[in-house]
Amino acid sequence: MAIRTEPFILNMGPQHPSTHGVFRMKVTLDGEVVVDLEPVIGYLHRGIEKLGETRTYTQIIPLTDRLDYVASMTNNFAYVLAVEKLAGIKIPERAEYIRIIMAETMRISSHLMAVGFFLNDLGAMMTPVLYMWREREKLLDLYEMVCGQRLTYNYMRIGGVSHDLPEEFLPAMKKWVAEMPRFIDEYDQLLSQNEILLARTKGVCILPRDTAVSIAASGPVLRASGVKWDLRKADPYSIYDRFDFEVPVGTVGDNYDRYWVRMQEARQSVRILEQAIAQLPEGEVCAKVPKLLRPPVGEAYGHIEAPKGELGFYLVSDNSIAPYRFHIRPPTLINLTALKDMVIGWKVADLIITFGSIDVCLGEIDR
Amino acid sequence: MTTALNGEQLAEKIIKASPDAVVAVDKGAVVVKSESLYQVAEFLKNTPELDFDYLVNLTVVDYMDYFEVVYHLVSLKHNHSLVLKTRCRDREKPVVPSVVGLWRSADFQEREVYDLMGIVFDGHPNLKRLLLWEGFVGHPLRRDYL
Amino acid sequence: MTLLEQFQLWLGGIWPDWAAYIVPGIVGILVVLGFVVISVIVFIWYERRLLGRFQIRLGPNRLGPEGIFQPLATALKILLKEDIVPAMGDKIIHWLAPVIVFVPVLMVFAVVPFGEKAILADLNVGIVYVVAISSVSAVGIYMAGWASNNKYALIAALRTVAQMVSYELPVVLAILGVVLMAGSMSMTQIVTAQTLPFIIFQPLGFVIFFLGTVAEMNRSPFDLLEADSEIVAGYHIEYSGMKFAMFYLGEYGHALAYACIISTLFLGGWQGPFLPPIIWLMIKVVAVFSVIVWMRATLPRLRVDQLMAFAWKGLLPMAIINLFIIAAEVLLLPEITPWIIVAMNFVFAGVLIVLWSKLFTLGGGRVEV
Amino acid sequence: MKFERYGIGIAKGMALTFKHLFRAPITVQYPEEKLAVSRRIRGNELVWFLDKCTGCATCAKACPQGNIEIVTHVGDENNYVVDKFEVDTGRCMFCGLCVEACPYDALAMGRSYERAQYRRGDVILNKEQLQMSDIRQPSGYARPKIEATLPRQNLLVYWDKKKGGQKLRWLSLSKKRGRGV
Repeated sequence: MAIRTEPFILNMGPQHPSTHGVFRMKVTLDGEVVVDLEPVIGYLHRGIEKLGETRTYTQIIPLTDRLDYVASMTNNFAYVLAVEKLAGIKIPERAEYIRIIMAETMRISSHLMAVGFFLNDLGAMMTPVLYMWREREKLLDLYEMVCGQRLTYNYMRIGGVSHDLPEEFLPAMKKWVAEMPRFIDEYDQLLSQNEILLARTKGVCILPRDTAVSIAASGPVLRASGVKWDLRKADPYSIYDRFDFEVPVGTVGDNYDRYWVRMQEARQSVRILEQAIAQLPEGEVCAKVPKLLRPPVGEAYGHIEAPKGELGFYLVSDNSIAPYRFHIRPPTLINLTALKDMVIGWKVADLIITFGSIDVCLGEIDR
Repeated sequence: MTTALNGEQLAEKIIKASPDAVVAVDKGAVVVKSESLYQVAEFLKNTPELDFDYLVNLTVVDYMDYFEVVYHLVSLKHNHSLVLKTRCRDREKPVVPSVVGLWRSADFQEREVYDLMGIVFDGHPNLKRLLLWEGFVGHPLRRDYL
Repeated sequence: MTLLEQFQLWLGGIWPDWAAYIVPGIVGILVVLGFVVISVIVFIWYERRLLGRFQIRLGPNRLGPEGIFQPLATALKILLKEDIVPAMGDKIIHWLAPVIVFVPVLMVFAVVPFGEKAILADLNVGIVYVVAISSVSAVGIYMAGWASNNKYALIAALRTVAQMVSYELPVVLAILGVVLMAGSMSMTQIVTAQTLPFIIFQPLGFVIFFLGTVAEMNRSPFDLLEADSEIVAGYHIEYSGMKFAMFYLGEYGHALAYACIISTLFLGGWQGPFLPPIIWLMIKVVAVFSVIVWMRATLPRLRVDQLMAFAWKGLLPMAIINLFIIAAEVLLLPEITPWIIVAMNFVFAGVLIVLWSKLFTLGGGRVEV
Repeated sequence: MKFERYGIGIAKGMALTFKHLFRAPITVQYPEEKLAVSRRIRGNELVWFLDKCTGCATCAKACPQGNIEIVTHVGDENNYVVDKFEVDTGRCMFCGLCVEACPYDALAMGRSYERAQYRRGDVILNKEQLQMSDIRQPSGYARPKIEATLPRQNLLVYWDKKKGGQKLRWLSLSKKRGRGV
């Protein structure tokens, strides 16, 4: 005799320890198995796109800090790239290199946090998080030294960066870059072969290649599914064409691949950093840009490979001091489309870790 | 390097496939009629030498007398990109065909546009407000919303 | 004759019989209760400090010397909290559940030998009593999950029942190996039988018993029913105040009780040179507890189907084979030097672990819905 | 999923956590031990120099939030006299754009970070409160002259090598511990 069962709806979030912010999932469960899922977002909606229409181009930069607050330097970077594309500004060499250094350290720190909290979702009670946070904390110290803040940097400016590096920055950064591979090895020792982690993540919640492309997933989520698409290689913005690095690509697109791609990307970022620090030239750090920038009428879409995926800014100018339209292409909102596809048929526990493996940041999703 | 396809050359191809679809053309973008948007999008996606399989970005600009829906398309295989646009002049009930059937990434983005700009995407499977709550009056990203 | 019985006998000479029977019993219970509560407080502090050190931070160090009074402050805070019962919950069961979780934990300590004669009740079926009593708390946890009228709690409750039932079997089978070797079920006699600790005789039995008990006391990596990242806090999500304190006490009491049982069965209990027996037992208990904390600091959690598979496909067959091996050794080689048996059992353990690593698979994959 | 490695991966991980037992903790006991913050820190509350300010209101225009309220009148020597200079720190996001914008170095970011208030009204600062005092020191953000005079930042990168790094003590703090709360 078949046992009659009834699915029930579980409201996960907005207050839930593993939703990485205020995210809500209406999950239909059959026992422990996820039958249906509906993401509900918007709890952190601050209307940044609307706010941007009333601010000057420079005043928007602090707003972009509040998008993906785990990696705000890359948000600044993407935004100023879009404005420079719109206004046709050429920036000094040294500023380019400083931007690369900041973007790549930001990528490492974001990936460390992503992997750490992914492990936290797996149930490894804070330990990987704290080990990874130690390295991230060292970076935050360096950011604080450069721009005075640890979270919302507001460092990039249209035409360069706001300040030159202090003299004690480079020795400290060199030491950090020299130490980092050893710490990544340690994380590998702690995690990559752990049988429980393998059992929990290998072959779990697969995102097939076709689906990944169709939902326009980007960043590690796309690359874990086997698509070699990294904007740093595919569309080298800034000066990424000068560096020698590889794009790690996963094979099946399961949770383990998403974890693995992030760790490998951190290694590649260390490689880029070594080159960038060695090549860093002297000179100006900011081009001469009028204080109230009035870009010519037109539109520009500037995009970079942010740690979480392709972060784009679409700006429309009407030759006034504020953008006519300021649109953000948040990578994780679009990656989130994949969540439902991945988790149907898996257990609640897999749902949590898959959500962690997408590495969302609600500040960016809700804007 | 992603090559941005020239809109004028591409427009000729589109006209061959579906005549009188193209409204305006410039160097970077092709503007098509909203009625024939779906056919054009299908053509762009399924033609092997174009193969736009990756819808990066979907957004709307409110130019007061018309809305301009902007699609940023990329082909992962050929590594080229295109900006496809369509316009719709009705402010009360602007309707644009949905492209969720072609690119599923349009799912959340169209919902967001519907939420903030009030553009109805015809054929979207689940067109609800995304960021704002149900029962919110108005569409705040329109230029005339105060 | 235990200390308690000697006390009763001595009191019987002065007081009437019934008083001489009851009063020492109450004194004994109070001593054990005090021991449990104080050790639980110390253990909470110890776990937090040790976890802090594993995670390169300090842990609580403010209240009192090295933060030893932090658990007291926590307990005080918990006791002062408002007691909330869910409006749609089952109020009687909700009230009863913490008691049912906590009481069996206390009852386990009745048969834990703290010294040669320091045992509350030296039952001749002591270990069976432990197994029987300790599984009662599963009922309490299930009641808590049911009465809370909360879906997270319900999931946790169902997970608990499955987990407890599954892990009871390998644990009991591992205990049987010890009983066979000791030739008795009484806890004191099991201890006195260990001229060499049974962990050396039965490495595989120890591993099975240890993992099984870790699963029964719901500690990482088997802490599925609390799983704060999945089902928030599981069965005690709707509890606060005194009732929550009971669960908390019960949980750590459970850990303490099982640490005592592991020390008694496999590590030689109170036996040891130079130091008094109670100190030896505590050293062993702390060592076992440290390993549990160490595992908690390192390992991610298993999924529910993997947890089940690990019990039924991994531990249970190994426990059965282990039991047969021990039985054969006890039956066929009673007079042999112990070191030969030790060597044989290590080889068997190695072979079995390698074999099972190759053979069994952990859990299923996607379910079609 | 099989346990193909016989639990060696788990053992390796546990060895790593065990190794960390002998590493010095990286936390500091905050109220008692304080690290030197960055010389460019954008700390709480602005510092305003009355004598340098010309009342041009560039800072007010640069502020993305519109937090700075400045009212002036024309004085005797055809200069602006500042009547009112008010900053709503509660809405300030400490982006530092006002400080960067000031052409006369009359405004600086603060160095303090312990300036929480109990009432919302208390975070609105007026002309007198904004001036430099013992508890309100300027930081070197966009002010290289001030930056050169400030002490160096403690960096976690140099944690257990140079002076100031935490030593491993099994029983954590012993002498440095404060009384706690």
